[in-house]
Amino acid sequence: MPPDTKRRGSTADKGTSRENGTAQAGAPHSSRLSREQLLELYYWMRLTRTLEERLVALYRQTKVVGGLFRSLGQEADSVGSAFALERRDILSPLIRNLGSMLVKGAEPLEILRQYMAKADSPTRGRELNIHFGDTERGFIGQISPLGDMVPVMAGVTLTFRMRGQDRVGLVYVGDGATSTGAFHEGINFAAVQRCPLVVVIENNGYAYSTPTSKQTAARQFIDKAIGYGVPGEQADGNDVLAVYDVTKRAVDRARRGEGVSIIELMTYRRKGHAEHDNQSYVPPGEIDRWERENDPLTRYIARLVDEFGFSPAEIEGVDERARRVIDEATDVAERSGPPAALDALTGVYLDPPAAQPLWFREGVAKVVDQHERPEGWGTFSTHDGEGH
Amino acid sequence: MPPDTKRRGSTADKGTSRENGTAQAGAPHSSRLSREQLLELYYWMRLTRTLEERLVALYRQTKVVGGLFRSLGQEADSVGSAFALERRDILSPLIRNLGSMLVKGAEPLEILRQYMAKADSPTRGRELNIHFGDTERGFIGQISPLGDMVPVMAGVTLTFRMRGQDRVGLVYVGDGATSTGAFHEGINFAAVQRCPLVVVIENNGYAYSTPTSKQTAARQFIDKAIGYGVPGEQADGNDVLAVYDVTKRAVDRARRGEGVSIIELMTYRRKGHAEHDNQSYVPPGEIDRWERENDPLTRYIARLVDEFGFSPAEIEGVDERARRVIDEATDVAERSGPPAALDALTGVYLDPPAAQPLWFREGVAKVVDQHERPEGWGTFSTHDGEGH
Amino acid sequence: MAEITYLEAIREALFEEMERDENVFCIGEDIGAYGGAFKVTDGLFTKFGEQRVIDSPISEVGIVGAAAGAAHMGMRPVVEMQFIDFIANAYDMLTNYVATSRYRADLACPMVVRGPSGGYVRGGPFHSQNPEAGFVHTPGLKVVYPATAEDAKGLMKAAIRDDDCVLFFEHKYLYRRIKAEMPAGDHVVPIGKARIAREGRDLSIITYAATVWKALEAAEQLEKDDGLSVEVVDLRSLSPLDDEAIQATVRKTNRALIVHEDTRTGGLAGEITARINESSFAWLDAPVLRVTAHDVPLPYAPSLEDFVLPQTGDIVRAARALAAY
Amino acid sequence: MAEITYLEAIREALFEEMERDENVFCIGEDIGAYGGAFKVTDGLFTKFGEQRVIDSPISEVGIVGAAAGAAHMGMRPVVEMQFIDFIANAYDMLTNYVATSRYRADLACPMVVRGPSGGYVRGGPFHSQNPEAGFVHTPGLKVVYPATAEDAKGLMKAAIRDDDCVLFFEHKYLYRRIKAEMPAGDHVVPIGKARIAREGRDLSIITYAATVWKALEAAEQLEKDDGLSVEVVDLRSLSPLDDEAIQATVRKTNRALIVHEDTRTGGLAGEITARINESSFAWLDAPVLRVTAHDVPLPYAPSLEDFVLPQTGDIVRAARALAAY
Ligand SMILES: Cc1ncc(C[n+]2csc(CCOP(=O)(O)OP(=O)(O)O)c2C)c(N)n1
Ligand SMILES: Cc1ncc(C[n+]2csc(CCOP(=O)(O)OP(=O)(O)O)c2C)c(N)n1
Ligand SMILES: [Mg+2]
Ligand SMILES: [Mg+2]
Repeated sequence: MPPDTKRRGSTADKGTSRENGTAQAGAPHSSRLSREQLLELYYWMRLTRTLEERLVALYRQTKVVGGLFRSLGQEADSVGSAFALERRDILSPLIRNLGSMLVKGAEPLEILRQYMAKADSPTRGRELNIHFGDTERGFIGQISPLGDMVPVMAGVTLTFRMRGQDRVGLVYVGDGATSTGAFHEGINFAAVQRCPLVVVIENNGYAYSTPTSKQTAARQFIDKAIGYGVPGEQADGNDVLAVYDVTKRAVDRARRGEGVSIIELMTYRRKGHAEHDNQSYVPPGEIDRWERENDPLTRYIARLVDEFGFSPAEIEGVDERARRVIDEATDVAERSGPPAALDALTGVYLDPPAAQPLWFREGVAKVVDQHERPEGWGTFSTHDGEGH
Repeated sequence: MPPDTKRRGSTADKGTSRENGTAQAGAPHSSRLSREQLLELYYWMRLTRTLEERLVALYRQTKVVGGLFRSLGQEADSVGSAFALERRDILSPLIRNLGSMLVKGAEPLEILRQYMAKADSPTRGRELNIHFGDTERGFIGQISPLGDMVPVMAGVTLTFRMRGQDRVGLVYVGDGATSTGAFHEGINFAAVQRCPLVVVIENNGYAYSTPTSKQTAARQFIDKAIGYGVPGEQADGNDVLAVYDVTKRAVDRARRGEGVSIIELMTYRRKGHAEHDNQSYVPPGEIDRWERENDPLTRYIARLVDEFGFSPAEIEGVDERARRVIDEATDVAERSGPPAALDALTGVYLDPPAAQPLWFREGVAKVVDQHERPEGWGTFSTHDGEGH
Repeated sequence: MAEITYLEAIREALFEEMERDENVFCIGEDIGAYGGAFKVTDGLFTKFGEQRVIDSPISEVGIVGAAAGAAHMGMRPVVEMQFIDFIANAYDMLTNYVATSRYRADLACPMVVRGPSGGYVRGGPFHSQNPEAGFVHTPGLKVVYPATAEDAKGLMKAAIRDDDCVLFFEHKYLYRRIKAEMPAGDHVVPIGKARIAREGRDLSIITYAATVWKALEAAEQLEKDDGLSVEVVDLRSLSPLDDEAIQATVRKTNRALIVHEDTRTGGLAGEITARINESSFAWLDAPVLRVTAHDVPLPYAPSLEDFVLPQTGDIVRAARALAAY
Repeated sequence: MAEITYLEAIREALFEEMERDENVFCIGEDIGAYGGAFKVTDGLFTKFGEQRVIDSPISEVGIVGAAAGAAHMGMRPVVEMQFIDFIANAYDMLTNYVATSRYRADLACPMVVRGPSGGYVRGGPFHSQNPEAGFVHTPGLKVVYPATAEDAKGLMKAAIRDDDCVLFFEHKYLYRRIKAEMPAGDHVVPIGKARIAREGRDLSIITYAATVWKALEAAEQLEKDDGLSVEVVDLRSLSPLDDEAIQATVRKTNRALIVHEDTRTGGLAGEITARINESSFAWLDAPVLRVTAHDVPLPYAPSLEDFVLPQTGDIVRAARALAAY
């Protein structure tokens, strides 16, 4: 097993955060959260899990097009970190940050439509799963090549700084993505430019099948912070309040003009890289132990009840609400159909608005007439009528 | 001026090295150098400087094709580090590591022919200046894109490790090149694989016109070491013995199977990025101060005389020898001519051995006949005689 | 001998070459114990150990560069891109360092970069690409893209033995859909030689990779419905291109249709058209036509992907127009 | 109005656009106080300050990605590659992230990536490249490559105002060799429109960038020595290509010679040949021919570089063969 997963096991001191380079703030911000907010955090985590469970069901019914990616056991890191942002802030999620997107206002209906490649999905069937964004609501769609979103978010936050806006950006990278050149160039640039950017490294023990020990020789990822001249803090990623606190501190530093922070969230990927992955490479017992001893929802429920005095009924109320939301969203999502073929040709550029259907396409003559450039480039049809 | 150049000025404690991550060895290796070796170190530095001065003269006579890159004031870092390697070891130089190449057996004649793009230059006029290599003598030719040699040297040293050879690799990167993704991916990979590789970061204060303060927010480059899980040591790059010692320690670690080390050599680029650069961006006085107070040859001469008891005559003897070598090499170099045009088409692949001269070339019919594939691809000549 | 899939054929080639030459080793993300995202290297780790089947960090620049360094030292690295789309990250290292290394420094760089390529699998814009054009454009690189299991094995062996860098594109749609019996013995398919996939007289379809199969389907249909005799040329090697084969088929049928899955503008069909034009203009009875993908990023919804990519019906319609010209 | 060089024309466009729109900013290596390796941005730093003329670390991926992020937020970044050769490092960011951003995420990415390109300057293999082919091949990117000072200014303004990403290739050989008076007022040259550099009747030379001038020289000579009337089309925009202009000239002269400085295989000439073939085959009296560089990395010695790159004499000889066909 990766040497550091043991270190990161349930024995990890919970709710605290180890520091590296910065001074710890006073009373944790989480102590100032209202009861509503405390319960809201639980709602987002539950909603994430319920939605993913629904997606598994749809996947088994082959209604999902393409792969399915789970964040089971990592809900706290997504939700707690996104919760530390203001509405005007922008984050860039990764494949396992469904929770962050929900917190930022992504609708379960959108997620379901995306996974089922529906015509009315946010990307109209162009991109997969949770690869979509909305700058209004404050999240930017990722692309598959790992690390690329770090430079992009450096530019987003550079703009905040240049315009003197009171806005912060947050970008997620996995343990594996830290090995990419894009991660390095992006964070170094952001650090030099003192961009208000929080870089959250989700250390979930694996990159696909690769344990962290084969990804880096560093003891921990926050050890990279000093090399970029930025503060680094590590926290228990399965303690939603600890995640919220460590992120909030970084966000506040960014707001104060102190630039970039690196946060390492210690968590664990309980499911395979994607549903197809049988996790044969995982040492026996490791997954069970994390499930048994370190499930972020179980842990948070215990605190809600024991520490904050919520009643089991209140908790179940939230579970019920999440279930209802997902049920309704699923019904609606299933109703809509696939995108129309011709839509594939629109919006590569603002100008021209659409590419030309190629001349050899069935009934293309009819289609071509509907377009503004019947004499399209590179089409056999241009020099005479043949082929129609 | 870059904040750290002041720190790095002549006031820097000379001959010592600040540590980060490793235990300092006992008596410095340099104390075990013979008198011949001590003088040899001086010879290589002097040879480097004399050769570059000769190149400047040739450049002014427009006999140099392309730009001219100087290492004035950095001779100690190249020579001292390369001197710590064995003949079987391999290094990858950068544009300012002429000294390292000379130590590794590159001939001044080769350098002069390269700069003048002669037919009998090591690359037969294909590549510029000191962009050439010889795996036999133990140096590999760089390419312009910065950082790329780090992954390449990771692979070279991975091979040493896989074959169980007692060989070490050394790769130079500038302060600027540390910002590249290639640097990051290469060193991280080498660290994980525990390749016997020494990464020398030459911190000469500038990347072209860009001061180190705009290159990174880190206080110093060895702060990057812990983020890769490798030892890092910083040394006075203008003290040839300190450079030799710090490099030798890293080389020994690599030989012992302890993998990668990062070394930061503090030095200063007294000339512009290339001869054409007027250094307008350099704060007044900075260059003079370094020349006056921190010239690596002046400093070493003082030590040779005061500390090691060499006579001024012995020193002058070396200067004289260097001058003679360069004079002779220049005479020979100037004699040879430019490469033959047709040679441009050979050796892109081992098979086919040569590309086809295109049909529209003057007298190509004749040329084509000399080649094994008169009916070459993409030539108008193939379908009939026209065009000849 | 039993039939094996296109994917198994690649694995068999890797296996045999690693047994034959201890300098051959594999490197890539998740290729070790896990056997790779598509299980191409499955079993190699157990057989050859972690020294020769190296799980790497997520560093395409790093591993391609490291492969080059190892190749300089006499090794024969085979680098896996988990999806060929990520070869874009190593574009500088491949086109600037690797491709020029023999030419500028007389430094051999025998290595293979391989990976799952191509669409028709609902992979979306970043798991379906066909990036061959940018590399065929680069002197110093060789590029192959097999369509059959036999060629997948034979070309992989040739690629590993080649003294220069060979990019080996594997079509993931074919991985498990295509099966064949392997020729006995040390089966090596020379790089640079095309294959006549079907003999014909009336027109030539010149293509490669997955669309070879669509072209063959189209040829069937054209024979049945139109009585057209269609020749199908499977290029196999994209760099170098087999000009003799292209010239021969065009001069034989006097009509050429180039088909590829890649987008249209700047795709290989342009280069091939130019070469036909230069070498055989006098033999052409009709313009050289192209059936390609539309010029858009590849969308993921089935209805969109199917529209964007070339289909058998497109080839049939284009061939009819060409025959009728 | 006084004449200014091609380089000064680019600077003037940057200057005017930065004055016109506060969202326009420049970013690159050594472009600030130093004014850039070729001094293209000279004076901008003094005028607009370090907030809008940003000296970056050596991080092509970083700055191209950062420009994209800023563009999403409504900025209009202009990124300098110190030499266009280093755009290879940003190949993934440009082709995978930037080019697809509007299509896959409905996210505008209005930015310009510019840099000194091309050879004839003894720059060697890594300071002389013409990487346009790989980007013209990428849907979602626009590509321009001006040959004149007027177009350098007018196209830069159009590029900065375009709502998508435009790659702006500047030919370093032309930087200080070409001068012209700038048209008065807000001089914008539309992207996608070619220019007739010289009218002719007997054959068409279709080209762009530095070779436009060689083509004009050749046309002169052909007129004098052979009495041939040669039309020279300067494409200016490589993506989108001006098909109407290409079609018009070919249908007028019935003979086309494509000339570019880039290497032959996979260069743009193939694409243009295919389009002519498709749109105007019936008008062709001769094969479309190509004059290009040889398929090798660009060597640095003058004797070698001159041999590898296309020269005026090559165009003359090729045109004669074409006219005589
Ligand atoms: C540049 C690049 N190389 C390879 C891949 C293929 N890939 C997709 S996800 C993944 C593993 C990511 O691991 P990590 O960064 O730890 O994120 P996690 O899945 O653990 O959340 C890999 C290798 C990719 N997407 N991008
Ligand atoms: C990837 C890449 N980007 C840009 C350049 C252009 N360039 C050549 S040298 C140089 C500065 C290098 O500075 P540094 O690494 O500190 O080395 P030094 O010249 O100081 O020895 C730059 C930007 C390059 N060669 N490669
Ligand atoms: Mg991970
Ligand atoms: Mg430097």
